[in-house]
Amino acid sequence: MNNIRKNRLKDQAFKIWGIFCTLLGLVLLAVFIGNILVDGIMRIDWEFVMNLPSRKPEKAGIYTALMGSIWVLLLTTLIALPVGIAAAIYLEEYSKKNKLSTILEVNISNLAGVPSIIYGLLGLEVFVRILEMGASVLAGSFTLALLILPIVIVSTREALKAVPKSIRDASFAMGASKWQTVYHQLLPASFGGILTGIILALSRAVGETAPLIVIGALAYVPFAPSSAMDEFSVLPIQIFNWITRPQHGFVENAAAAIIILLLITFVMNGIAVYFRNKWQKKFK
Amino acid sequence: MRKLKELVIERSLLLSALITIAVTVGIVLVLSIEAVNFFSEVSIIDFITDPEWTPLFSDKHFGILPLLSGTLLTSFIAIAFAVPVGLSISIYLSEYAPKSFRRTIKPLLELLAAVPTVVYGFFALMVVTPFLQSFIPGMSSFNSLSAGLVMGIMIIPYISSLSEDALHAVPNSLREAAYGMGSTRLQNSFRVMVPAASSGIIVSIILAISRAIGETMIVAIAAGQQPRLTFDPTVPVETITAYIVQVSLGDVQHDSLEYKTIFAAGITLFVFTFLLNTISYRIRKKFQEKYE
Amino acid sequence: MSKDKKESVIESSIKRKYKLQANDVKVWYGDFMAIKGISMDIKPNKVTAFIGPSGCGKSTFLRLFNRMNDYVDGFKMEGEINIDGSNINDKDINVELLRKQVGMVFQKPNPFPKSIFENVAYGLKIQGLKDKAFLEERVESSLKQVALWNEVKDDLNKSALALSGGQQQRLCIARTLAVEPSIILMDEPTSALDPISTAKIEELIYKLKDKYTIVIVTHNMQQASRISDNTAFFYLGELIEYDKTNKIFTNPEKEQTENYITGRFG
Amino acid sequence: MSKDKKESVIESSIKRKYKLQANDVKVWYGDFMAIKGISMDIKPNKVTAFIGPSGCGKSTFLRLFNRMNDYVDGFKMEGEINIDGSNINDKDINVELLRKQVGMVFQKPNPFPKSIFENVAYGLKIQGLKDKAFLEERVESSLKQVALWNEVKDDLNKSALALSGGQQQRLCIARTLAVEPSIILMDEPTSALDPISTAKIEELIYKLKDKYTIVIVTHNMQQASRISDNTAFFYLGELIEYDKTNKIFTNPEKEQTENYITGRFG
Amino acid sequence: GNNKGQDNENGEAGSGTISIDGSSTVYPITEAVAEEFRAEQPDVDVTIGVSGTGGGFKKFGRGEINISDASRPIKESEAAIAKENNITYVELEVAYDGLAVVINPENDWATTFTVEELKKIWEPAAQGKIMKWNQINPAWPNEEIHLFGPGVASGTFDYFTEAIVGESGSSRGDFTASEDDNVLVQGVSGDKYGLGFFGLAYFEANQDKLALASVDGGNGPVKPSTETVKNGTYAPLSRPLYIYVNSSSLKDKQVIDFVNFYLDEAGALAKDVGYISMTKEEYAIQKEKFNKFVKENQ
Ligand SMILES: Nc1ncnc2c1ncn2[C@@H]1O[C@H](COP(=O)(O)OP(=O)(O)OP(=O)(O)O)[C@@H](O)[C@H]1O
Ligand SMILES: Nc1ncnc2c1ncn2[C@@H]1O[C@H](COP(=O)(O)OP(=O)(O)OP(=O)(O)O)[C@@H](O)[C@H]1O
Ligand SMILES: [Mg+2]
Ligand SMILES: [Mg+2]
Ligand SMILES: O=P([O-])([O-])[O-]
Repeated sequence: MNNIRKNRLKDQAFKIWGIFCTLLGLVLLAVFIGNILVDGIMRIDWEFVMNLPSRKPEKAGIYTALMGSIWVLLLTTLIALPVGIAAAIYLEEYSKKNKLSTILEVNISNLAGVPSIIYGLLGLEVFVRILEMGASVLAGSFTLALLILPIVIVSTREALKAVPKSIRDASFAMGASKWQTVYHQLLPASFGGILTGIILALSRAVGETAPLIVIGALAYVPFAPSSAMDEFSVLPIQIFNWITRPQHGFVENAAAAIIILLLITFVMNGIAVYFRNKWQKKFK
Repeated sequence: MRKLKELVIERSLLLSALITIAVTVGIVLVLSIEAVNFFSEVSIIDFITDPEWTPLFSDKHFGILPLLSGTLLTSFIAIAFAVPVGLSISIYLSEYAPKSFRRTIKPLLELLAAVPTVVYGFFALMVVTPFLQSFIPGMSSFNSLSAGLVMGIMIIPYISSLSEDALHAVPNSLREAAYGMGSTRLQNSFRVMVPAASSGIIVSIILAISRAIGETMIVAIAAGQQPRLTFDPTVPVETITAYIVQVSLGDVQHDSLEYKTIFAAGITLFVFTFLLNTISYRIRKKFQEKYE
Repeated sequence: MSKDKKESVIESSIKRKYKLQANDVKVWYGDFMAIKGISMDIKPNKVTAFIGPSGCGKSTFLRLFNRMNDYVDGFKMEGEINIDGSNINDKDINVELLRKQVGMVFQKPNPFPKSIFENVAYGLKIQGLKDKAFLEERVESSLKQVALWNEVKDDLNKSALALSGGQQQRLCIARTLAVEPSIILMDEPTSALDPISTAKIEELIYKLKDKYTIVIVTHNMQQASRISDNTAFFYLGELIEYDKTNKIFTNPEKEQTENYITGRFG
Repeated sequence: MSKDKKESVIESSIKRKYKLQANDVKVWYGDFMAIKGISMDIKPNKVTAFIGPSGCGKSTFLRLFNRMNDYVDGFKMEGEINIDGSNINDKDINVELLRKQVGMVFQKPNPFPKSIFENVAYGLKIQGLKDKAFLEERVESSLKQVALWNEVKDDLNKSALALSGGQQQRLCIARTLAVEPSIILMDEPTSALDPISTAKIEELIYKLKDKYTIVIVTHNMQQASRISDNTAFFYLGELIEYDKTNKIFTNPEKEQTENYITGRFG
Repeated sequence: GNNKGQDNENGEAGSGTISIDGSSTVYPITEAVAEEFRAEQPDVDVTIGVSGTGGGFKKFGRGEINISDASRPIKESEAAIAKENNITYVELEVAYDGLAVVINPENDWATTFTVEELKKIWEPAAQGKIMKWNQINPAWPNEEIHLFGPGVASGTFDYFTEAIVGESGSSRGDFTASEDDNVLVQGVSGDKYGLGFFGLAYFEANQDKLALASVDGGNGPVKPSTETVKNGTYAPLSRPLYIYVNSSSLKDKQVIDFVNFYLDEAGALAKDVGYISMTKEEYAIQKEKFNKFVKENQ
């Protein structure tokens, strides 16, 4: 009897501890966001978004970095998307279980775990130096595209996997070829899941700093890129740059830019979660 | 005609998949060619045993140990914080919390991993360090403790989410068996669920370790940039990744010694994460077979 | 009356007479009504079979008797479930204790991924019993009851997962017997098994009913007619007919029952 | 003989006589042998039922006739499957065309997540047919054959997922009929359905056998006895008995068959 | 720089790009000039990197940039590389800077350093040995000393080691070395036992968090200030700052415009961002030097 009582008590204690841990993460996040809001929210206005970098913190803005981020995101998407989705379709729908598919699988799972800075080194050597792109938007986009490629592949595969086998059966049984099945049934049915994965991958790309520093993105770029070969800066690099300025005004600027970067990341994540929930319901 | 079209499509899909191999080959080639150049100038023994790392100064030493110790120290702190918290969260969410709570809390927690790391660096330097300094006198303003803790916050969701997935994947029949025998939820969790999901949990921890080791901006901003062989969490250290960033911020001229050192450091980092990834892949494969 | 006392009274009364009773029970999963008001008395030391087409609520209803639905999301119930006159949904009831008294065997054999010994000893260990000799003795007697002892006695440390499906299911029954319940609920215990294992388990059920009250869900009507004393036919969340097994299979009152047992659907 | 010609010959000959034949067929999934050498002739314009306990290989065997196992990992087969004398595993055979001739209906209704119209027109569209009037006419006639037309004609653009289970299954049959196959394979087509839907589909099958050769897997023995002309009993990858349905259910040759149909296991 | 647009016919406002890299010390001045220049010629895209003086000269020597910021004169080895690549250039002084030795405001013991003491701290032999304050001066506390200084690519580092240790680039390696001056500010301001050095301008921006140490170069302790740097009494840690312009850039009119603008405005702007401006006459001399260089190369 006593034992059962004790077990119940332990059970309750762990429950409370579990709630505490769960909230701890969230509270820390909240404290942190609160802190940044206090530092930076007053700094955000239209001018801050539209101004060029400046030596005077109160005149400085994020326009070029923001445009740089948008350029990089677009190009990264253009590069990573077709390759990633095609590779995922191959692995999930075409490849038979053999040596090659095992190698591909191990390889992708490994790539997903390679630290981002290593991709920076790869980009520096291959895109910046060998292919002579310089520290351009294009070199940065290629680097980030390789970085998110495994994420795109893995999430697209998950999305394809989630399409019930019965849909494939039905399509094949109707005399559809493999590609017809993929094109007419699987891609539309997994669209939500693929989209979710891609948005998550991009929300990772938008916050990446280290690989772009390694390939040599610049500190002072007072113009928005107008071509893929232009030099550029991105939001996280602008933030990093401001954090490392001595004047207090720049810390405020960094906080303000962080708010905007977080907003972008969180909105992307929110959209992704929304799509995921909506899409998951479809097969339940 | 139709067959040809199908073949062309299949081949181009295959080609896309092969690009991933090219990426790996690229990484390995790039790192090893530069590293081989490096090791033709510096003996590998020195690299592994020399306790000092001063490749940029006139008195040059090329011992990776200080960078490695910095990397391991910050990662250890992060893991020591994130594992108990993350595991508790995963058990709570999968075995205790109502489904609806789980559904909302999981994506919220995952936001912790979505915050750009440069932002975490800012947090560590501007908020956590001053806070810690208020009760650890003599703590340096760059230190591995605050960088490690903040990194720990960042990797909590890797552990909580993936372990939760693993617990969730344990067939419900085991859960029912345990409850049917009169287990409390705690007994069910620790005697049945955690052992049954152990491989998935281990994988999540390995992934978190690998993240911590490869993490760059937090340590570059908050842990300092001073390579030293120490396990004192209150003084500045430098990690492998921070070193690469530090050098990259300057000009990295091709063929210069700086250029080669970042690749030598890079390959060390790569080898570590590669080993971890391979182990986790193996475990994951085994684990998948178990429930199929 | 103190909690401890009340619990022990229930425990002993369950041991004494063990009678199950449902009073106008309704169950919802979210908005979906799975049980639409069922009342039913189940006799002690008898085998009672629940039959009915897939999704009619047999499992849901069965699981009410050891409150296994408690952790199911969206689960809501109305009405009363009594075991020997005590409402088991009463606040004072200790669920873990209840489940010790009301054992359960599932459709798919679900041994823990542990050794055979650990599986059978699990229920005792989580009650805090540690005496090795006692545990060994109880494991042996339980395995003997399900006629598994001779097959596994040399290798009690082998993983339970290495056993065949039929052996696993008998192990799961042994595991339940080890904590000495008075009632055993079985949810399609043979549907995943081969004919030989099925026969063994049917035999075992027959033997056990001397000491236990057994309720069994089955989709195999011949099985129901072979092993049960009483049969209840469920359809769309309602109890359509409940009577002596013989009567149900030879001369059912309701047309739905007849349609079902003659295989006109399901 | 050119490829195209050969295909069209097969197509027309299938249309003419459509007889299915298996010669000493063996199937492996990896190392596991799922079909252990089965030979069997299936008569045209008849309903043939496959019965047997879970996992005995009914589905595996059924799916050989439209090569649906082709994409299954580790699948390997030996022996011959002929449709009206032509080996369908021949290199020259166009699998897509074969599947157009040999339609299939699955256990769980599996409409595409598209509109009702798109579901029925799918098979025609992927053959490159685009003529709207033709498509509409074919969709209507197919839906009429399965007696679904009146229920859905006002709302052909509604998602197929919004239909009830029974309606979905009839839609899946209509979808199959739209491409005018000569053989229809059905894998437990009613096991997920309610009695009324089941009755409707049984009726439909009865009607269809004038024009089609039908092979149906079922776990409901009463169903087999109601609708089939011939019945095959499978057990552990072997064909134990194959005969007139009447004979199988009243006077089986083999003990295993008798054990199974009297419910001694399964 | 690559010419993006056509040069403007009437020569009023040009377009194109100007790429600048180099010293982080000079960066604030160049940044200020670039910012003001934008008001004059908004279509000219100016990019400025901060690779440090050494890094800048490397790129400069390869002809990758138009202008190199420098906090020390070009080294012979660097000049040789430029020559190899057929690059001729002109050196222009743009402002003065003092090298500040900074300590934590709570440090009340070491407010003055002699050059010998600084040498004892920073020379290569100190590595791993001089780890505590009282090893430098027994009167100082028995606590670990935490050192912060600019990275090896920086002119500041070269200049400091040259002036203090006696050989450019020669120092101990076990200190927090960063191209990023704010790392140094953060480091010393958050650490009671910290010591660091960097450009005076960075101190001015952080006066509230740091304290300035006096340096005794033989004539008594002197604190760096506008006065002491300008008149040279803050020795040996005062220095001029430079920009270098290469000849091939002169075909781009916007570069010429930019440099002229630089020399016109540097006086005011340098002061604005915390540096010590030169006299009008000195700027006039630099301008003349530049115009001569332009003529010679056209
Ligand atoms: N956890 C749940 N959440 C929502 N609905 C549920 C849940 N469990 C069961 N149901 C629904 O309640 C109804 C009754 O389910 P139950 O499992 O009791 O049926 P059953 O008679 O045991 O069927 P079977 O013979 O297939 O085991 C079904 O319609 C089922 O879909
Ligand atoms: N894709 C597969 N890979 C490996 N084994 C398989 C696969 N599909 C079926 N099997 C195995 O082959 C055997 C025959 O399976 P099959 O699905 O044909 O049985 P069935 O008679 O249709 O059973 P059920 O009545 O449950 O549908 C089973 O033992 C099954 O586990
Ligand atoms: Mg059930
Ligand atoms: Mg089947
Ligand atoms: O950045 P520096 O001025 O020190 O070269």
